Amino acid sequence: MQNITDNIHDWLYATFNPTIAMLIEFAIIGALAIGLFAMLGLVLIYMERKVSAVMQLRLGPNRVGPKGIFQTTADTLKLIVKEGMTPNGVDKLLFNLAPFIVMIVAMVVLAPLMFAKGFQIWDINIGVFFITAVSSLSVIGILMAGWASNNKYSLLGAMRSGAQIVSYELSAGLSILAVIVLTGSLKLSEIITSQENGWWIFKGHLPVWIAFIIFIIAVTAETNRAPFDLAEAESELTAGFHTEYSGMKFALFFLAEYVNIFVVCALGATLFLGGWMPLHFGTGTKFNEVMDYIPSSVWFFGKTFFLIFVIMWFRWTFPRLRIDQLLNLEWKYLLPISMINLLLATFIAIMKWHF
Amino acid sequence: MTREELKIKITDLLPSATFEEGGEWLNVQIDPASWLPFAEQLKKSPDLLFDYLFCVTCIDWKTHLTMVYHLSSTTFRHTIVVKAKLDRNTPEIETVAHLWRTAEFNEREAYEMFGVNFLHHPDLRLLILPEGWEGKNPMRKDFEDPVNMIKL
Amino acid sequence: MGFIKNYLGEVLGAVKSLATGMKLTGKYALKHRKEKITQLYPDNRDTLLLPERFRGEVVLIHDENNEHACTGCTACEIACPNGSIKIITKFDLTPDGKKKKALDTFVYHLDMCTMCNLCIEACPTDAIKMDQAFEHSVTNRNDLIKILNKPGSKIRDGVE
Amino acid sequence: MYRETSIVNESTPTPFSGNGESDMIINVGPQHPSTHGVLHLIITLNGETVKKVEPHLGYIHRSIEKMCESLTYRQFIYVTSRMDYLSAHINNHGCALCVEKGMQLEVPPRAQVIRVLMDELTRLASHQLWWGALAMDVGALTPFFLAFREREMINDIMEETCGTRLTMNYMVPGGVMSDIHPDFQKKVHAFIDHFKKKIHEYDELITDNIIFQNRTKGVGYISKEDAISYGMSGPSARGSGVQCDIRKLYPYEVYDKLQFDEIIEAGGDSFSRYMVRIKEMKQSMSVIEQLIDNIPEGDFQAKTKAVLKLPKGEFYSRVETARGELGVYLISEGGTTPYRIKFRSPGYCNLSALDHMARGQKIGDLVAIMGTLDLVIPDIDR
Repeated sequence: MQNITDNIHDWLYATFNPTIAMLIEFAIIGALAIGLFAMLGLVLIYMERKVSAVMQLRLGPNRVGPKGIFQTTADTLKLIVKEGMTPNGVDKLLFNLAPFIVMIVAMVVLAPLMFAKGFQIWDINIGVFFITAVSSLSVIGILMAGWASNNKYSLLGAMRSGAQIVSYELSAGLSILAVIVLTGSLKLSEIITSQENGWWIFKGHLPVWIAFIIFIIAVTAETNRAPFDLAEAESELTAGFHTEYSGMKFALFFLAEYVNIFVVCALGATLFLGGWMPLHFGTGTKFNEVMDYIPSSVWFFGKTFFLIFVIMWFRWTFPRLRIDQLLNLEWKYLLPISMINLLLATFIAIMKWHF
Repeated sequence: MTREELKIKITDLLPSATFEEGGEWLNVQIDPASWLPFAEQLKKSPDLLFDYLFCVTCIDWKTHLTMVYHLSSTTFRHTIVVKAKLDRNTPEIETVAHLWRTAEFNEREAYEMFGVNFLHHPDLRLLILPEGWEGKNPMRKDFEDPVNMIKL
Repeated sequence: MGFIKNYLGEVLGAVKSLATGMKLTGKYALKHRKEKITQLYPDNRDTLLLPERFRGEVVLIHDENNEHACTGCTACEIACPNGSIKIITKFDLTPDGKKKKALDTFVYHLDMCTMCNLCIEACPTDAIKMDQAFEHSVTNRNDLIKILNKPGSKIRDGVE
Repeated sequence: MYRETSIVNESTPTPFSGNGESDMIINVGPQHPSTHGVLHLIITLNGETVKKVEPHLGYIHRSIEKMCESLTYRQFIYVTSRMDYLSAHINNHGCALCVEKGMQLEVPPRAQVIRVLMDELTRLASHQLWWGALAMDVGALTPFFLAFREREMINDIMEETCGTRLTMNYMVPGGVMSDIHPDFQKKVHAFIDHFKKKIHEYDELITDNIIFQNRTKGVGYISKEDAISYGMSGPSARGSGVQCDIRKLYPYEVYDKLQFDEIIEAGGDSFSRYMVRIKEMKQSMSVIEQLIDNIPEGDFQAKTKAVLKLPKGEFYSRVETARGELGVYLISEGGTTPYRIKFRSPGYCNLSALDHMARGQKIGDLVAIMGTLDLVIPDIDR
C-alpha cells in the first residue's frame, strides 16, 4: 500500500506542477472518501441487519441479490428517489443543513485514520486529538435537527443527545489518554508503531484493559447506539431527533451514524489493538514473521469490524437506559473509574512497567 | 357476612332500601338521592368495608335508567349490588369517584354513553366519543345512526 | 473501605448480568443455522401444510357429479352473526309434481366473514365446510363476494 | 381523536398549548410505537418528568356492548374475542359461563377440562407476548423474537384444535365447539418440554439484567389501597399485594380441584408486576401439566337447543383473563338476545391508574409502566 500511494504521489508531482498535482490529489482523496462513506454505510447497515437477524433467530435480508447483499443498495436507491420533504413550520435553513453537518463531520473524521500501512489521508501530529475534537461537532448537527424540526419529540431527543454526548466525551477522552500517556504521542502513525512489539491491550496491564472497556462503553454512547440510543428511543420518542426527516436527508443521518461507528471503532482498534499492526509478541520472533504475511489492511479492517460487531452485539442484547441513569453511569461510575485508571496508567508509564 | 346479615345491616344503614330477590348477590334498590351517604357508609363501616367497586353499569329500560354498582370487600369477600333508578330525561346521581377512584372513568363512560349526569364529578368530560359530540347518547336504546349502524 | 467494596461489587455484578445476556445472544448468533425459526413463506408454498380444521373460507362441498348437500334451509344464514351469507332459494318441481324449496344461489361475502365457524356448526346436512385457503387478497373488493354453488350443480339425492 | 392545530381553543389546555411556564404537552399516540395499539395519551411534561397523563380513548371503540344486544346468545360470543384479543379464549369463556349460568346448563367434565387447558395456554401465550413487548418497550428487541418462538408453538396448537390462531371462537354455550385434535396432548407435551428448557432465557436476558432492573425497580409505585380503589385486577394488582385471582377466590370450572399458587408480590412497582407475570407463567405450566394427561372421556358439548333462550333476569360471571378480572353482566328479558350486556374489562380499570403511577416519573418510565400494566387497547376501547 505504501508503495502504491508513494508512486502515485511521486508521479503526480513529476508530471504536473505542484499546485495542480495537489488539486488532483485532493480530488482523488475526495472521491475516495465519498466512496468509502457510501460503501461503509451500505456494508455496515447490511452487517447490522444480518447480525440482528442471527441473534434474533431470523434470516435477515435474503431477497435482493445473493444472501440479500444488495438490499441496502436498494433501500438507498429508494430513499434517494423519495421526495425530499420539508414540513411546514420548520426552520428551513437549519432543517436542511443539519443532516449535512452530521455527514460532513463523519467524513472529516476519516482523515487521520490509518487504513493500512502507509495508507492515510493526513498524518497530522495531533491525530487523536483531531478525531475527538471534530467528532464532538456532530452533536451540533443533532441539536440543529431537533430544534429546527419544530416537533416536541425531536426537541426532547436532541436535548437528550446533547447531554449524553457532552458527558460521555469526558470518559472517552480519559480512556484514550491512558494509551496516550503510555505512547507519548498523539500521532496515529506513532501510536501504531509503538505497538510493534505487542498491542497495548497486551502490553498495558490492567489500566489499558479498563480503559478499553470504558472506551467501548463511552463510544457506544457517543454514537447514540443502543443501549444508549435515548436520542431516538423509538418506544418513547418515536424517532427522536429525526422524526420529521424522510428521504435522503434521513438517509444521511442514518449513514452518518454508521460511519461514526466505523470511525470510533477504527480509533479503538488503532489505540488498543494496534491498528494495521499484525499480532506481534516481542521483536523479531518467528511468530511475528508469519503474522506479517497477512496484509496490514486485513488486520485493520478485521479489528475494526470485530469492534463494530461487539457494539452491535450490545445493541441486540440490552434494554435501553433511562436518561438519569445514563448520566449516573457516566458521572458516578465511568468518570471516577477512568480518572483513577488514568493515574494508574501514568504511574505505570513513569515506572516503565509496561512491556 | 352472609346475605341475611348484610340485609339486616343495610336496612339499619338505610331504612328506605328495598331488596330484590334472586340473583347471585344481594340486590339493594335505593333512591338516587340517598346514594352518596349510603356509599360512604358502605365504604367506611368497619363490618362492611366495601372497598372494591368492580363494575359500574348503566341500563336503559326505555322508561327509566338504572345505575348498577357491584361492590365487593377485599377483607370480608362479600358482595352486594346497588341499583338506583334514574329519571330518563334528566338522569342525575351523585358521583362516588372520591370513594372509589375507579368510578371516575366508569362514570365518564356512563356519562357519554347514557347521558347520566354525575354531580360533583371531578372531570366529567367525553372520554370515548370525539370532542364536540352532539346528539344522542349512543348506548341508549333509541339511538339511531343511519350511517354507521347496519341493521342485519 | 466498605464503600469501595460495595461500589466495586455493584460494578462487577452489573458487568456479570450484562455478560450473561450477551452470552445468550452470542450463543444464538453462533448456533443460528440450527435455531432459526423464520420460514421463507412464498417459497415454501408447496410444502406449507395447514391443519385440516384451519378456517380459511367457507366452501360448499361438491362431489364428482357436481352435486352438493345444501337444501337451502338458511340455517347458516340465520346463524351468521354478521350477515356474510345470503341464500337465494327457488322452488323445484319434484317428480311427483310437488313444489320443493331448493338452493338457487349461495352468496358468500368473504369480506364480512370473521371465520367464526357458526354456519358450519349450524348446517344440518354438513353441506358447507371451512377450507384451508388463506391467500385471500384481491385487487377489487367485489371479488370477495363469492357464489359458492357451482354452475349446474344440484342437490344430491336423498338429502333432506 | 387526533386534534388538528387549527382547531385548538386557546382558553382550554390542549395538546399544543401548555398551561404553565415550563409545561410541555405532548401527544403519545394514537399511533405510537409503545402504546401497543391505538391508545392516545396526552402527557404534560416538565422537562423529562411526567406531570400528568390523560388517556383519551375511543379510537377503535366498536361498541361491542351495543353490538351484542342484536346478536343471539350463540353469536355474541365471537365478538368478545375482539375485545382482549390476546386472551380471546378467556373472554369467550366468560361469556359462555354467563349464558350457562342463565340456562343452568351443566357442562360435561371433558369440556370443562378442555376449557381450562385452553385458558391456560392462552394465558401463557399472552404473557409471552407481553414479555416480548415489554422488553421492546424498554429497548431490547431480541426478546420479542424469543417470545414469539414459544408463542408460535401455542398458536400452532390452537390452530390445529380450534382452527384459528388468535380469535378462536372455540367456546360455545354448553362446552366447546369441537373435540380436541388427536395430536393435542402430544403437542402440548412437546411445548411444555420446550418451554421448560427455554424459560431460563427469560431471566438471563431480561429479569437479571441490571439495566432492566434499574428501569423497573421502584418505578410506577402504587399502594395496595390505591390499587383496590382504582379497581385494578389481575397481575397488575397482584404486584401490589392485592389478593384478587378469580381462579382462587371464585373458582369456576375445575380450578378448585387444581394445585396452583396465586402469585402475590408486595412491591407495588413495575418490577413486582413483571415478576408476577413471570411466575404466573410457571404456574400456568403446572396447571397444564396437571390436566393434560387427565382429560376425562365423554362429551365435549352439552346437548342444547338450536335457539338458546335465557330466562328473565340478571347474570354475572367473572373470569380471570391474562390481564385481570373480566366481568360479564348480562341482563336478559327472556328473549334470544341479551337486553343489555356489560363487560367489566380489566384493562379499563388498570388504565385509569396509569396517571397515578406515572406522575413524577420520567417519560421512559411511563413506557415501562404501560408495558407492565399490559394494556391491550381493544380491551379498553370495547
